[in-house]
Amino acid sequence: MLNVQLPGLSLKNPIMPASGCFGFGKEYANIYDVSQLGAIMIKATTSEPRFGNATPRVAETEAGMLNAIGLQNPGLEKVIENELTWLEQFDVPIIANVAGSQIEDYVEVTKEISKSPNVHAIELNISCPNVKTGGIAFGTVPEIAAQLTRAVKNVSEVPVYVKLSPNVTNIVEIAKAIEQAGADGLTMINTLLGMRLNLKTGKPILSNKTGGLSGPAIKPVAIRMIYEVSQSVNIPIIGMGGIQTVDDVIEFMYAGASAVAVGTANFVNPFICPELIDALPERLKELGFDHVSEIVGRSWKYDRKTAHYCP
Amino acid sequence: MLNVQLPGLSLKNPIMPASGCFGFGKEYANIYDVSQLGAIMIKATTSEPRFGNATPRVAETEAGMLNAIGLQNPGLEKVIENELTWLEQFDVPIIANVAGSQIEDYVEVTKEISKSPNVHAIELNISCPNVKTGGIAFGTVPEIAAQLTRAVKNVSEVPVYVKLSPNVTNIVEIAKAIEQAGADGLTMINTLLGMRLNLKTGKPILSNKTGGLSGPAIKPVAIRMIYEVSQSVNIPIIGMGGIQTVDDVIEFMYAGASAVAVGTANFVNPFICPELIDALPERLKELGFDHVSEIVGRSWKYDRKTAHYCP
Amino acid sequence: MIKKELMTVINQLRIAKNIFQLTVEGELVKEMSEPGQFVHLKVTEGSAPLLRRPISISEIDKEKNQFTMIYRAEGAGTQLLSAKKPGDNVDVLGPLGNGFPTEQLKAGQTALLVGGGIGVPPLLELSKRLVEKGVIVKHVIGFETLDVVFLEHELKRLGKTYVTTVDGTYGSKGFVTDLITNYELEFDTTFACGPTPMLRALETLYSHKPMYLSLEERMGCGIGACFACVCHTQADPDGTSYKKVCSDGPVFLAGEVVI
Amino acid sequence: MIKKELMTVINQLRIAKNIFQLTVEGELVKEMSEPGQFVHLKVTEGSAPLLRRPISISEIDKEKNQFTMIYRAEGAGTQLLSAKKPGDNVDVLGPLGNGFPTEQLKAGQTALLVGGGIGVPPLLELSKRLVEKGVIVKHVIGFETLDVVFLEHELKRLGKTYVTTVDGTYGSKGFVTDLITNYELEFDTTFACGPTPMLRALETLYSHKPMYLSLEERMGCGIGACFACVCHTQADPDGTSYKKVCSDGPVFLAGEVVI
Ligand SMILES: Cc1cc2nc3c(=O)[nH]c(=O)nc-3n(C[C@H](O)[C@H](O)[C@H](O)COP(=O)(O)OP(=O)(O)OC[C@H]3O[C@@H](n4cnc5c(N)ncnc54)[C@H](O)[C@@H]3O)c2cc1C
Ligand SMILES: Cc1cc2nc3c(=O)[nH]c(=O)nc-3n(C[C@H](O)[C@H](O)[C@H](O)COP(=O)(O)OP(=O)(O)OC[C@H]3O[C@@H](n4cnc5c(N)ncnc54)[C@H](O)[C@@H]3O)c2cc1C
Ligand SMILES: Cc1cc2nc3c(=O)[nH]c(=O)nc-3n(C[C@H](O)[C@H](O)[C@H](O)COP(=O)(O)O)c2cc1C
Ligand SMILES: Cc1cc2nc3c(=O)[nH]c(=O)nc-3n(C[C@H](O)[C@H](O)[C@H](O)COP(=O)(O)O)c2cc1C
Ligand code: FES
Ligand code: FES
Repeated sequence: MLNVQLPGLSLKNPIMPASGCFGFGKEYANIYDVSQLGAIMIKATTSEPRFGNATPRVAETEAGMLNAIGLQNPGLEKVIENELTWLEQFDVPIIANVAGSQIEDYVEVTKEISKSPNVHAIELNISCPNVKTGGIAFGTVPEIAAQLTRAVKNVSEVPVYVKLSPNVTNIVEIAKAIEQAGADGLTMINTLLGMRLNLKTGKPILSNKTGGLSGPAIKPVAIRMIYEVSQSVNIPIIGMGGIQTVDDVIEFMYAGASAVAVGTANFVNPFICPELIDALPERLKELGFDHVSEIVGRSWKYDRKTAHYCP
Repeated sequence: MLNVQLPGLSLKNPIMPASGCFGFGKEYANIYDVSQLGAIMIKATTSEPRFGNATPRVAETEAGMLNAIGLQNPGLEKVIENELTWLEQFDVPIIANVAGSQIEDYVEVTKEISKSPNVHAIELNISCPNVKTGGIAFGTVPEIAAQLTRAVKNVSEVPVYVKLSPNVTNIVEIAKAIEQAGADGLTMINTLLGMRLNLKTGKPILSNKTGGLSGPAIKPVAIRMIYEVSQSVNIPIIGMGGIQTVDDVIEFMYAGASAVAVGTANFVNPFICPELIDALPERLKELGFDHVSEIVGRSWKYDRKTAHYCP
Repeated sequence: MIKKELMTVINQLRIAKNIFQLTVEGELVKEMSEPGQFVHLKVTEGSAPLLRRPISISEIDKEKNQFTMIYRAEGAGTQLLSAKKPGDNVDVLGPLGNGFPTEQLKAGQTALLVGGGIGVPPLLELSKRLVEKGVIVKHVIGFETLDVVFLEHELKRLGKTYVTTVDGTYGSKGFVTDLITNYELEFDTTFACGPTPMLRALETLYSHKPMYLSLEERMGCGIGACFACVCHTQADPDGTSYKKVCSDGPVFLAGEVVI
Repeated sequence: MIKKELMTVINQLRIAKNIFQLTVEGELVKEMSEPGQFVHLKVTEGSAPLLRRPISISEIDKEKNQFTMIYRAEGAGTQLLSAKKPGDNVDVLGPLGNGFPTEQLKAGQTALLVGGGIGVPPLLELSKRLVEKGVIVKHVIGFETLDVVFLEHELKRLGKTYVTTVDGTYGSKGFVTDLITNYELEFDTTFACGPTPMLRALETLYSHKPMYLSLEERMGCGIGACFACVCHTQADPDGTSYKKVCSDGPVFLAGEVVI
């Protein structure tokens, strides 16, 4: 009752860890069997290795956290050689999160990484607000987002999902431009730009000053955006932003997400993904559903429950 | 050590209730002396009376709440006759929050309400996301925000503060346009657009579907925006968004606010404003300050504590 | 006068499935007057959950400075509340709103008290006050099912008490209105608290006699400042006149507001 | 193996100003090996506060399945932790990271254990292990002021113990490094935990002999997945090679990473 079919992705269930909150899976593979997961969204990969920002890189906020990791990663080559190869031992599709400072970077990374046998989809991180050079603009200007999408689609061997930034006036406009440019799906939302100051020094706690806000605090914004976008595009959405409980999973899918990703909650409870996968069938039954696909977009699609169907 | 001078406003202290979270003051005047407050931001006033949206109008979220009141108010005439006149008994400046669906509405309301003797400033609510007709656009397009500001400045008898919406890609651009158009100050932030769904029905909890997210959850976004805007404009900012404690007050002022407003926290603790006013001097002393003005913009203004000064 | 006080838990009892009876003590009790008023509770110090929860006053003991609430532990707030033990604190704001008026009823007259589910609790204090005045009380209380029936015995001590359950597992099967109609109950004034459909049905059937209804609405402030809880007046159902459930209510005369 | 367990509070004691000693019991203790590892604590069920708090393991009692932590109650999380009473639960993730290696030291050799403030606790278990092996231990522990001195007596039982306070209200006045220099302490290996400036000073002065430093950094996951807690390696101080404090550390050989 949990399987989900999306472009390039045959998911056992709609639950996966979000990019940057699961590394390349090693740490979690030490504590549970990651083959249970619907998929794994790996940490952003750039063409060259990056160290990222100076520490402190995280700060807690009310019901949320700020991060400014700065896209630390070992670079395309090592990700393919060490991380993706190592992940092949698990029966789980990988969604490769791709980042860069210019279109060519994205194209280069996508071209290579999409050849890896276990990479079943690309997730274009056009929204990461942490890197000073570039990054932020791609996700905020519809034409540029579309241009990037087209360029990446041209070289990708697998379907391309584009990850939307919530820090925009009109999320629907950007989503539509990306759809038109040929994206196979959307993932949303990335973090909200935020800041926290140290009471004693007066200075920002993060050495990068601003950071991305994630966690339960941003859930209402994510739900609103998915609700709006899912009604305006015909490509599927993987939803994220503050998911902690099985009820949150259901709320995201009601809003219009076809699957969901769990980010910050992995830090609070490293076993959260398998726990949600375990809990979902019973909760769906309680609410009167036979298959998770029945609930997608329920907030706007159906006036009443649809007739049951088994895929 | 708490007095603050702002255009039109001679504040005993930098603490005031935020618009829409204090009605027109009557309910709070029943439980404490509202003359203690730095100022009062009254509920949005429109030219005609409005009933607002159907209930439910509020929903709780993690560390926040959504509201879609829909600008309910008795209309310009009654606000002046009943509410403002009644408030004259208190020694506290009033900041009149003005809303509308078209520029003429704002002009009409400002023209009349700014004549009230205790209205010392206007706060243009160009950001309320709750009213389907108009409202939202003013705050998201720099040119329109500027146009509105100019029109209102032309007729206002008192300084005009413009309240910024956080639901924009580039808050600095809008702030600058508004400054250029002659605004005397800014207030920020209004609520983030959000949504929550009912698990059982699948439908949005708010009858208006979307609502404005307020409370501690949005504080990091507010701090970031005030930090950015205060460095780019030369007019003062009244900061708001999730303030609950005296440390929050200080954080907002470090970020660049010259005074602060408290919204949602009034519902959690109706005595919050006087409690913050009481607690502020001691906390400032603990942190090594002699006057609240020393901390404004400390996050970016000073590398070290400035020399003491008494105004 | 509305006060805010950290009151002390004296007793907490589970009296039915997920239904808890909580007694707290403090000075705030001195401010309580009418039955049917409510309090607004903050169950934790932090912001999880952020908002207060409105709960009716079920019994007042002025001598001991104590009052009692009965509530269903359902969401985050009420579940945390149900974990409070004697000696723990609860942050209480109250008393709030206007309760049931009892002045017009004279000794010997009959009051019909109708409660549905979690709307039953405020009827207990009301019933006591009426009985003190010599008013004859009849109670009709309805529940979903046997597991969640409560206050029957307490009310029985005060007057005739009929219980209905929707599924017929206890008392008469059906809704409270079915019972009132079937038994042809006689009365001078009705007081009711419960789910909106129940109140609507009562209003339609019996509002030719004086009837007071206690309403529920999602609340922000609870004191009349935020306009979260307004309803239209029946005099101007599509216009801009309104009443606030928290400060004008929660008890309204039937016909006053649109429910 | 990293486990997550709701452990039971056995004892909580205030041992100095705002300093608490907390003993908990559970199966997770079976997984604990080296001194110097830490646990990641969730102090409430809800999201206030949201993140776990890293706290060092101070003592391990394998027989009783108990371990002890010592922490300063300062912010929201540690303050809530300090309110826990025997019988309450704490959500513990651990054991995490790599602790102090004790293999290279032989009986008769001397270990210098240096702790600053809230860095002192992990030295206790370390000292016990070393003493068990026949290693001679010397402790130098530094604090801000008299009010916050702790663990002196416990450490004294294991070996010579010197206390410094910054303001001179107890023990020698000054920093731990002042004391080591002034007393010309001799040792084969140093183990240290405390504020970064202290670790830096130690590294500068004494890293010609083997030295192990336990670092602190703001953490997200605590298990090596989020890249919150990285530091540069000294071999490549401006490059892209890195170590994670949570999973590669918190204990590093002096010279390994940039502190
Ligand atoms: C005047 C008044 C008196 C009440 N008296 C009682 C009583 O005596 N006993 C009792 O069990 N319940 C009573 N209720 C209902 C009670 O307030 C809700 O059941 C409670 O707020 C739900 O909180 P939660 O933490 O369980 O749910 P959550 O789902 O966590 O609540 C989320 C938010 O929605 C609000 N909410 C949810 N359900 C309701 C509701 N039915 N009415 C109003 N707000 C709601 C909560 O207050 C909170 O802000 C009363 C409500 C009102 C308005
Ligand atoms: C490996 C390791 C071991 C530690 N061992 C101990 C110990 O044994 N005893 C002890 O008292 N303290 C220890 N600390 C420091 C302790 O983690 C912080 O004091 C604590 O997290 C602060 O939480 P709070 O709720 O008081 O503060 P808050 O201000 O509410 O914390 C907000 C956020 O900042 C983080 N944070 C704040 N200060 C620190 C800090 N100094 N180091 C890391 N994160 C911080 C918190 O974890 C939280 O995420 C250790 C830190 C690390 C990294
Ligand atoms: C520490 C951290 C690192 C992140 N790194 C990335 C990243 O590399 N690429 C990316 O697209 N999103 C990244 N994100 C964003 C998350 O994938 C996710 O979109 C966001 O955190 C919202 O989900 P959450 O509230 O469940 O965490 C990161 C988030 C966090 C907290
Ligand atoms: C119930 C409610 C009603 C509000 N009404 C108004 C309003 O009429 N005009 C306005 O400019 N802002 C209004 N706001 C926004 C607040 O003034 C404030 O900007 C926002 O809530 C953020 O502050 P907070 O987090 O402290 O609540 C309202 C907020 C709430 C919660
Ligand atoms: S709850 Fe705020 S006005 Fe009624
Ligand atoms: S805290 Fe996440 S990698 Fe160290």
